[in-house]
Amino acid sequence: MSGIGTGYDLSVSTFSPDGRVFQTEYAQKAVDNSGTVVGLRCKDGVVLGCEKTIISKMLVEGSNRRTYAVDRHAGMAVGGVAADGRQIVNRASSEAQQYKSFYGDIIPGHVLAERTASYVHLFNLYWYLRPCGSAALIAVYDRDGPQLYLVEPSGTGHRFFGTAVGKGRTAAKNEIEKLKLEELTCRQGVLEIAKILHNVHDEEKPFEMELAWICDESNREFQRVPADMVTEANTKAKAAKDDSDMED
Amino acid sequence: MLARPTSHSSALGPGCAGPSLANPVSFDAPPKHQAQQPTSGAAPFMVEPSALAHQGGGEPTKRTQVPYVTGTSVLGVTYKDGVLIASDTLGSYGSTKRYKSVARLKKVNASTIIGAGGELSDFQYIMTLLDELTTDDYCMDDGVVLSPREIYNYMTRVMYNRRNKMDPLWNSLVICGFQDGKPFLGTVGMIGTHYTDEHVATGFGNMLARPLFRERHHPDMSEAEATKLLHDALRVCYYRDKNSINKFQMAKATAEGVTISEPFSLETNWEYKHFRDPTLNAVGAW
Amino acid sequence: MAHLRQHADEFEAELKQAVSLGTTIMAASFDGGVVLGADSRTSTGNYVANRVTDKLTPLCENVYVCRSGSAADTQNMAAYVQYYLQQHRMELDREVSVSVAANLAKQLVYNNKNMLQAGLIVAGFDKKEGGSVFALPLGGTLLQVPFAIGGSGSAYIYGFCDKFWRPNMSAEEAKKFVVQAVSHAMARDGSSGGCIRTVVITKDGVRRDFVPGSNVPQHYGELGAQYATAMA
Amino acid sequence: MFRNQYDTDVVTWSPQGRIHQIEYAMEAVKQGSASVGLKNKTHVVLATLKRAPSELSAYQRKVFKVDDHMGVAMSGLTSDGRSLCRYMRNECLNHRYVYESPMPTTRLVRQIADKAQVNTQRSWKRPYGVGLLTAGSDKTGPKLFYNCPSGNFYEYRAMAIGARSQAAKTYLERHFEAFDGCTVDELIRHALRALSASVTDGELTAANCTVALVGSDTPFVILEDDDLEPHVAAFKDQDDGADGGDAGEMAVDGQAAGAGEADDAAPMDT
Repeated sequence: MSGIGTGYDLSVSTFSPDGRVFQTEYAQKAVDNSGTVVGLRCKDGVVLGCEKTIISKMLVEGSNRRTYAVDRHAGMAVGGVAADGRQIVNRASSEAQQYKSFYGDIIPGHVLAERTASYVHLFNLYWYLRPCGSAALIAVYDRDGPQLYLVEPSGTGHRFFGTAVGKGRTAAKNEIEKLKLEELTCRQGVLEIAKILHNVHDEEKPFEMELAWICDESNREFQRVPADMVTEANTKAKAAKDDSDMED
Repeated sequence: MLARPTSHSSALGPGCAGPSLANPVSFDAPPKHQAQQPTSGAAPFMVEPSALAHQGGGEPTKRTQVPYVTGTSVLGVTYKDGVLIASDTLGSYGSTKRYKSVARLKKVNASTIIGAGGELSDFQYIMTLLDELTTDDYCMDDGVVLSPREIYNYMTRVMYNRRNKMDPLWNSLVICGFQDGKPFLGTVGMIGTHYTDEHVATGFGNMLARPLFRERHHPDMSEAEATKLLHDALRVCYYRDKNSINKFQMAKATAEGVTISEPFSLETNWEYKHFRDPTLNAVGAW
Repeated sequence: MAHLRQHADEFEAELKQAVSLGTTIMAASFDGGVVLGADSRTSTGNYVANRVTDKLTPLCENVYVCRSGSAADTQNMAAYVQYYLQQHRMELDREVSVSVAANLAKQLVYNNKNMLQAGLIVAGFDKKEGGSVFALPLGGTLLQVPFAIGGSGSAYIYGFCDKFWRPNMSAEEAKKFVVQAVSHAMARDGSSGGCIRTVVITKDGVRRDFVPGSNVPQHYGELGAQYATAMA
Repeated sequence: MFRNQYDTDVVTWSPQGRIHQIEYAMEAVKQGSASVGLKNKTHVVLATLKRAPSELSAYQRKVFKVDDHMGVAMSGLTSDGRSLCRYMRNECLNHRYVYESPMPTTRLVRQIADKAQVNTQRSWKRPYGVGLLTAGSDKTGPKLFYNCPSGNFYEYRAMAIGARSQAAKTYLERHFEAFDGCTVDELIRHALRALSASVTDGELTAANCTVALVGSDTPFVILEDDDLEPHVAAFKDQDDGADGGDAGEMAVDGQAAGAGEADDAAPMDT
């Protein structure tokens, strides 16, 4: 049932007669309509990748960030409204900091994911707020190993082996399912993400990839993937795509 | 990563400067309308009200504590290509030499080291503040990193603001690093007193080590000369400071970055003839 | 009469003094765990308020604390840490690490250093680090150490511990080391006495033990049990 | 003018996943007269067109100094911009008090963006109706940022905002790759030429525009009237000279301006 015109879809504190909160679903739309974000949990770490449409050629390369470190051992990539995403990032990093100052230890992945989800969820509870229009992929490497979580505008949070949000999510998830993630290294993961992003990208507009990872190679610290690796992955992915296009 | 004002909080950090959080998250209902606050710029420099709250009447509360577990002097000298600082690794409990493997020199970031004497719990607290700042720089990932001088200035504000709350952090700090192709060396006292110099020493070291520095230090010394000078100064401190042990660490900051040495000890000399036999010519006179 | 009342007043004053754990406490790590030990005397002034005190208090399943200082302060602090750790345990959904427990205790000591009289030793076992010991003296400095001693009696056994502690002891050796050390403190410190309690924490769990006052090792100038006159 | 039931407050998502109030706030930026910003390897230049509400009044100021190393130019509701500017000045002062060093531009700009975002998620607030071009020079070099009412911010090598800014933008897009090698005077001339493309009526004069400059060894300085006159004269000389073709081209761009503005980034777009 559509909520349009019924009046049940105007506030986040209103249920529709069939038990839906349309405002939350509309916020999810904002994520669904924007650039694809992919996350893979490989055997030695987690890689996150974002597709960023270049809105102007005068933009400085790498500006308009989509991936953020939240602590040394944790970071996230946000899909959807970038400004809302930054608030989630800020909250997550203050959660990480508070946890550390109170317990004297780094925040474990599931605690960070849970607390971030609770924060996002709060925006679904009050008439005077609106749900965040962004989803956060959280990458953590703690004593339990590498972990990947997804927190959505509704405030739900799940752990994943691999997932994607945004415009190309369906195709991207199909691609991810074909990967043997338990055998893949992060180095290979970078290339796979590059391929996926190139595949799902609408060729009309130029785009930039932003890749970040946390793995043994990065000393288990959340970092941007080194620029030369991104360039290499980019070229290879482009070549792979051209090849498959030729075959078609 | 936290977009927050330049101070840690209005209650603790450098404190009295800094408005409320940059992006306060309030889920309360819409705020009640209030008369406009004056916008003259005076507000950020107001006295933190809670600092005065306990002074309701009668005796002023004394929060000036006594130190419990303490470290003694930290010494530092600049040289041609960088700066060296050193301290022993003792945590004293009164005059009990209680903890003998306490690292009192700590890395702050890629270009800065801090060394502390005084109350070690307060030093641990200072390190949590500095770790938060460094982690923030890491998270922002924008190429901006606090320089040694900025960390030094930050610490002067922290120490001075805590003393203004009658609750000082009981430390003397030495902050050193390498910045703009030059060594940086400065010291901050427990009430915010601070200065930079080509050689510094805190606590007892000011009496024991600095005379040596004044005689032998020159800014274009080699690393070997500077190390020798520091070793000699440490040795004197070990001889004449009762709360010291012969177990030291030395830290170095150069253009290549910062390193902190493993603990080491120094050879000492007790072999003067009159040490062995002081009463040779006058029994009972020593 | 007058001097009797004066006596009574002095006695009252003594009872009103803070109940304090003039104490010997210690903890030592060994291969695969930790052992904690303490005497059992609690005094108010010169009066022994409790001769069988338990100064080894659990903070959670796998972490214990040795308490010295004010009995009231340390009991309540332990209760607070227990509460925080239970919360933490629920959020974490797995074993609590010793360092976290120690850090929570540290927050309490450090942030209230002017209100509290508390010298603690936090020790326990977790899967990641094995056995660990944290010294938490007055003022709130938190230091991880291979072994720690505390309380008024500890002043008498620095030499003993420095000499006889070794890395990689077995559980039995470590326990013996602790009992010996505490008995030496009790032999010289009037504020320590009674029995010796020990707690050994390993991957297999917690094992408590108790050395009754009559079995505490005897030292120079003391008469052993074999010389004791039988109770009526 | 469209109307729908989803566009009257900032806490209502439309079924398409848009927030109309934010988009309307972004329109407010286009109501203000144009501002441009551009940089070379050492300096950043800001330039704005000023409007006067009446013949008898002074021109509305649109360029403000924040600190010695930073300043802003704004288009849209200048009163919103001034309150943001006051906040920025305060933050810079606090940073100087604590660290005795200039506030890094990137950090402050992000703080402003975070502040702007809060106004897009509370029912009792409205988004800022102003676009800010921030020019700063710190240890990471010269920086130019654009802060949007949506809470987004972007780092640019050159950018134009405000009414008819598409014309200026087109000029900048055509030339920005050469800016790195420009002298400061040339950079100012580029700024004036870009700005002149966005002039609505009359022509660019030293009276109706403001130029500001900041660089590694140049504290933020605002050039107006007499100080600006030589630069305006130089720019006019050059355009009246042999290089007349360029000016003609610009006029064409200027006419196309209105049509081109629709492709501005939507707030939720990457």
